[in-house]
Amino acid sequence: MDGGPLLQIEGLSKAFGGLWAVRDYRLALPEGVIYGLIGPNGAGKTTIFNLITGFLKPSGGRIVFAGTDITGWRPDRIAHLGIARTFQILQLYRALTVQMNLEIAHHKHTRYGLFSALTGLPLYRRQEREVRDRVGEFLELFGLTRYRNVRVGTLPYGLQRKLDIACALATEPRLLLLDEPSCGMNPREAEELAQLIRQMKARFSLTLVVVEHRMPFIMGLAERIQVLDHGVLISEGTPEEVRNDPKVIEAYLGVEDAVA
Amino acid sequence: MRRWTSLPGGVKFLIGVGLLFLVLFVANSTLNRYVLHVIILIGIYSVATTSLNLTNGYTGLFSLGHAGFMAVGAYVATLLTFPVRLRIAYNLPLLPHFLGGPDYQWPFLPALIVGGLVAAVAALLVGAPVLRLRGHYLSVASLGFMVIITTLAKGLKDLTRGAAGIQAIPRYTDIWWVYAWLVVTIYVIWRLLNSSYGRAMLAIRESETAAQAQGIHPMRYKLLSFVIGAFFAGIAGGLYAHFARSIRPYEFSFYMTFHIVIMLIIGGAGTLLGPTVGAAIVVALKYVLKPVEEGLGIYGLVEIVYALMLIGVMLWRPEGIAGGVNPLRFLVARKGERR
Amino acid sequence: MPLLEVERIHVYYGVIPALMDLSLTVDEGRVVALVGANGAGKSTTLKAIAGVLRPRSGRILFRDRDITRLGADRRVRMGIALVPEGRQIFSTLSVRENLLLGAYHRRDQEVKKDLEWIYSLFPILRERMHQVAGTMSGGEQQMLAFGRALMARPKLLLLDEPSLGLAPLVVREIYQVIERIRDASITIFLVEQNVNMAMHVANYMYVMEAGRLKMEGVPQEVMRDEDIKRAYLGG
Amino acid sequence: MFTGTYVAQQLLNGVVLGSMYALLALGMTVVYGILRLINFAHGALVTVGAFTFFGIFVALGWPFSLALAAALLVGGVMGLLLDLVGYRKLRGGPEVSLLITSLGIYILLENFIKLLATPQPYAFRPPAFLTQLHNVSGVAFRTVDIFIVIVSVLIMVAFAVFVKRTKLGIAMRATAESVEAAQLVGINVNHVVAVAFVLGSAVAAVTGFMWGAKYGQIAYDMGFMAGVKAFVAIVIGGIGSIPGAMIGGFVLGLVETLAVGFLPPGFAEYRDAIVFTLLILVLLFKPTGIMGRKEAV
Repeated sequence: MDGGPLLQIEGLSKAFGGLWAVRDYRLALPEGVIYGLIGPNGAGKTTIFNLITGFLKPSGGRIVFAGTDITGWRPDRIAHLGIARTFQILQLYRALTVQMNLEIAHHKHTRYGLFSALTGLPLYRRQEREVRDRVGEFLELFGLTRYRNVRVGTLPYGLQRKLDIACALATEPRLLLLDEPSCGMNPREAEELAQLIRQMKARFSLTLVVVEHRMPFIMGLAERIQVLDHGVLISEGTPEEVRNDPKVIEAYLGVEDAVA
Repeated sequence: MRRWTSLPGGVKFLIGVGLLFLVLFVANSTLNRYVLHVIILIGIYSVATTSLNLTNGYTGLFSLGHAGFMAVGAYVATLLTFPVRLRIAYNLPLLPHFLGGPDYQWPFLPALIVGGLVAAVAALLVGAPVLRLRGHYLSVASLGFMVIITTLAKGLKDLTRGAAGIQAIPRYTDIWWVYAWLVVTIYVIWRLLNSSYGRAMLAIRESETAAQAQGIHPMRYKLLSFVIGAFFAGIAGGLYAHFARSIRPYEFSFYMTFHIVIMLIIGGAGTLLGPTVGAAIVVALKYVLKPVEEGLGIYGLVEIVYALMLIGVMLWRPEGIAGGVNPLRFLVARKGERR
Repeated sequence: MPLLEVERIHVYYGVIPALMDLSLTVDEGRVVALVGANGAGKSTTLKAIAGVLRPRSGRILFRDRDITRLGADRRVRMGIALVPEGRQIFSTLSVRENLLLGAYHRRDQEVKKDLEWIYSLFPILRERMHQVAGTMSGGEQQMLAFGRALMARPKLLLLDEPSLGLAPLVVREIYQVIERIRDASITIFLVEQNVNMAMHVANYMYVMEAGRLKMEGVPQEVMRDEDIKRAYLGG
Repeated sequence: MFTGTYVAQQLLNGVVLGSMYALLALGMTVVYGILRLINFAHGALVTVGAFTFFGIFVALGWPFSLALAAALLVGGVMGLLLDLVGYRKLRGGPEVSLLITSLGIYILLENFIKLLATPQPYAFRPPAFLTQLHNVSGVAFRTVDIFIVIVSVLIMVAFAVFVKRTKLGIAMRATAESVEAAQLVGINVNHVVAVAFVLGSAVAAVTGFMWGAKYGQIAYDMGFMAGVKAFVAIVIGGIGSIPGAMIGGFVLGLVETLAVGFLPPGFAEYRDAIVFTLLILVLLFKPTGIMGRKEAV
């Protein structure tokens, strides 16, 4: 790496039918940090994730990841380049087992052809063994080994959340985008999750962007925070700076003198 | 029991195949022609339903056009194997030189495979636009494809003899051909499911969004699933033609699709052997009920029973579509769920 | 006298817990506000009261009747009307049709009279009477959503983030309307993210966090700056 | 070449066929709008209506108006039964399960009719006043053609008034837009869905009579293509739009008739293929149809 930011976003905008969901968003994300992305309902946080991962096409702006301009790429190509994400509403393969979910997540690392798959050639056997070993490691790491043959839809919600992050990591990304990872958890579970995220970051030398609603959670986790309101970046800084920024307080609590 | 489950998959598969052919051998030498006839039909429908299962059960694309691919396979194979001396009498086209020349009659196996390949090419052409649609739009568009195929089969009289159909097709299909193909079909799908290809298909069925986020290009695997499914549907069509010895366009229309959909749903969509179980139940039921229907002169009874079974499964086992229903669970490896 | 009592309800989305052991009371003739950060479960609470979601356990009483098992349409007939988040007006229908649907269950002869009342409350709706609702601005649509709910002649009006996505000037206008509705002696249960707005109109306040009640009391008490700031921005 | 008379004749035929498609599409689209159900069984109601009329008018010899009223009534009751017994339990589930169930219901009804009647088609002789031939400057038609167009237009106008002016009609449009919002204003969605089924099915049954009267023959399997083509008409007109469904019906009727009338004779057999090619093209290039609103396809 040339020391430049891992993810560089400039002038990113997205309009839906004349309304700006995101306007002139920018980000220079250094490798190895955790960034928090917060803001009231409808601020455009998830839209930004969808733009970075290719699920939405930007109306304007540029997204450069590790020196490659990925603006307007298909989601699967972006995933191959090393960006993984989770979704606000869990997108697990509910009818499949925990093991299968992780194997699928590892998909982009298998390279054998259809012929090898149908005949069971050594190349296929070797790579499948690798997949199983890798999946075994992740199961172990996340404490999911004893659930490996359980259908995901029947797992308790907290474990599903955990598996979701495990699957994102099983793609072996350089950049991980988490969309409200603590959603639906109680404070204790959320604290465990924060712990887990820190461990994962260290172990896989990850860079993360986390969208969150739960303030204590994100304030404790992120090194820097961006605040969005109505699709516009209104503040950026350390958690402490952001918390005391009058513009942020106004966005969250409303303008006092508006009633007066 | 424990020892059985701990065996490697390949060994289990071979043992299963060995047992199957042992049973077939005994059946073939002891049972009467009528029963064997039923057993062969079960095999042909099993191939068709198993191939439908790949798209509808595993990849979650609810296609209703499968009978169209069967028609393509049946007609192509028939045209290739049709005896030279009968071609002129039947007003069927003589084969052009690149297909062996006007005096050439193809052997059964290559004719079947070419039939399957042409069906696969048709799937590629149709799939590229149709698979972009979602949910029931895909169902209706693929149904439209089937109507187009049967209409063509009726209309292209110089090739297909139109609505009159083709008769006197040589009877090549026997119990060994059918079950060998069934084994091949199940083998291919079983291998697929144990590879990244099949896993990608399951992923698309469960959540296309997540699949994309994990680097899977949905269209690629949807097409693959559709094309492989069509290939085996074409094989099933070819086997059917050389068993029934006559084909007409309307045989491959709505009712054919309907029957294999019932077999799939009753047997269990998204399970490896479910389609075979479903085919056995539905075909056997037909041969039990047919005499009743004819004896009492109540035409339509068989279909009414089928329809009631389908509605019953849908109302009381709705998870069946996504691959949950399986009345004979203990017989069937639930590939999508456990390994 | 309590008009609405929510007793220890638990609500799940599938396996996701959304409300845990939530109890609250809304007294007749008052404006009660429910505030909290987004994702805290405020909208879920309103949906459970309106009957769009079913609690897994617990009871909901309206005028001392257990309504936990009743469908949303039955609750409207009993006098509970919700102005949903994002307004959910019928965008392909005309303004007038939207308003008439608000009175769908009513068989009395006073619908016309109430229509006039709504038009006097929101003169803009009279002007736009025959316009297709989807073509109106966000603020106008919010007024229509209010009007539609009021056409049901509710005893209890549930408001889900009426200020969401609206410009400050429009928000002020909306709140003036809320005051007028309050003065028409309709009980209001209000969900807001905009705490300062909520505090201005409410007699009583509940604060939620992560699916549970965090605190309650009269606004001045609840609004001791640090507490509420903590609830929203962490601490 | 094609003379003016020939063109006029084809146009008339197209409008007659289009009227019937429009009626079917109308009934189908109100149900689709609320439940997202492609109701294959809608086609079976065409057959039910035709056979009910046939049984009462021809076999029992009752008066024409009574027979038509009976078809209407039987159609309506069947529609209600379909909703209550068949679909209510599946609401909110995957749309494909509704589709498959409707296939099953179609097969059930079709074979029930086959069982009650016979597999052979029946010659359908409408009352004498409908079969009278007219000739207006070379364009030939029978009274039944005019009957079909007029009655169809009347039904459509009545339906438009119902949907536009009555409380129930407005509620129906509201429910089609959002079931949740409809519940929140106190609409009983089950009630609205039942009404949609009853009306749509009754109209389909009357269309069955028209179909028989126009083509002079009825058979147990007459309804399938009619039902599927009604859905094609909905897609062409624009999914979710009631006027769109009617326009789509007329467009489809005209396209089908004109394609057969103006293409070389050999192409006449491909009419169904032409219709479905049109469907696939519309789905791909203009999924919103002529006047539909946006919906994920």
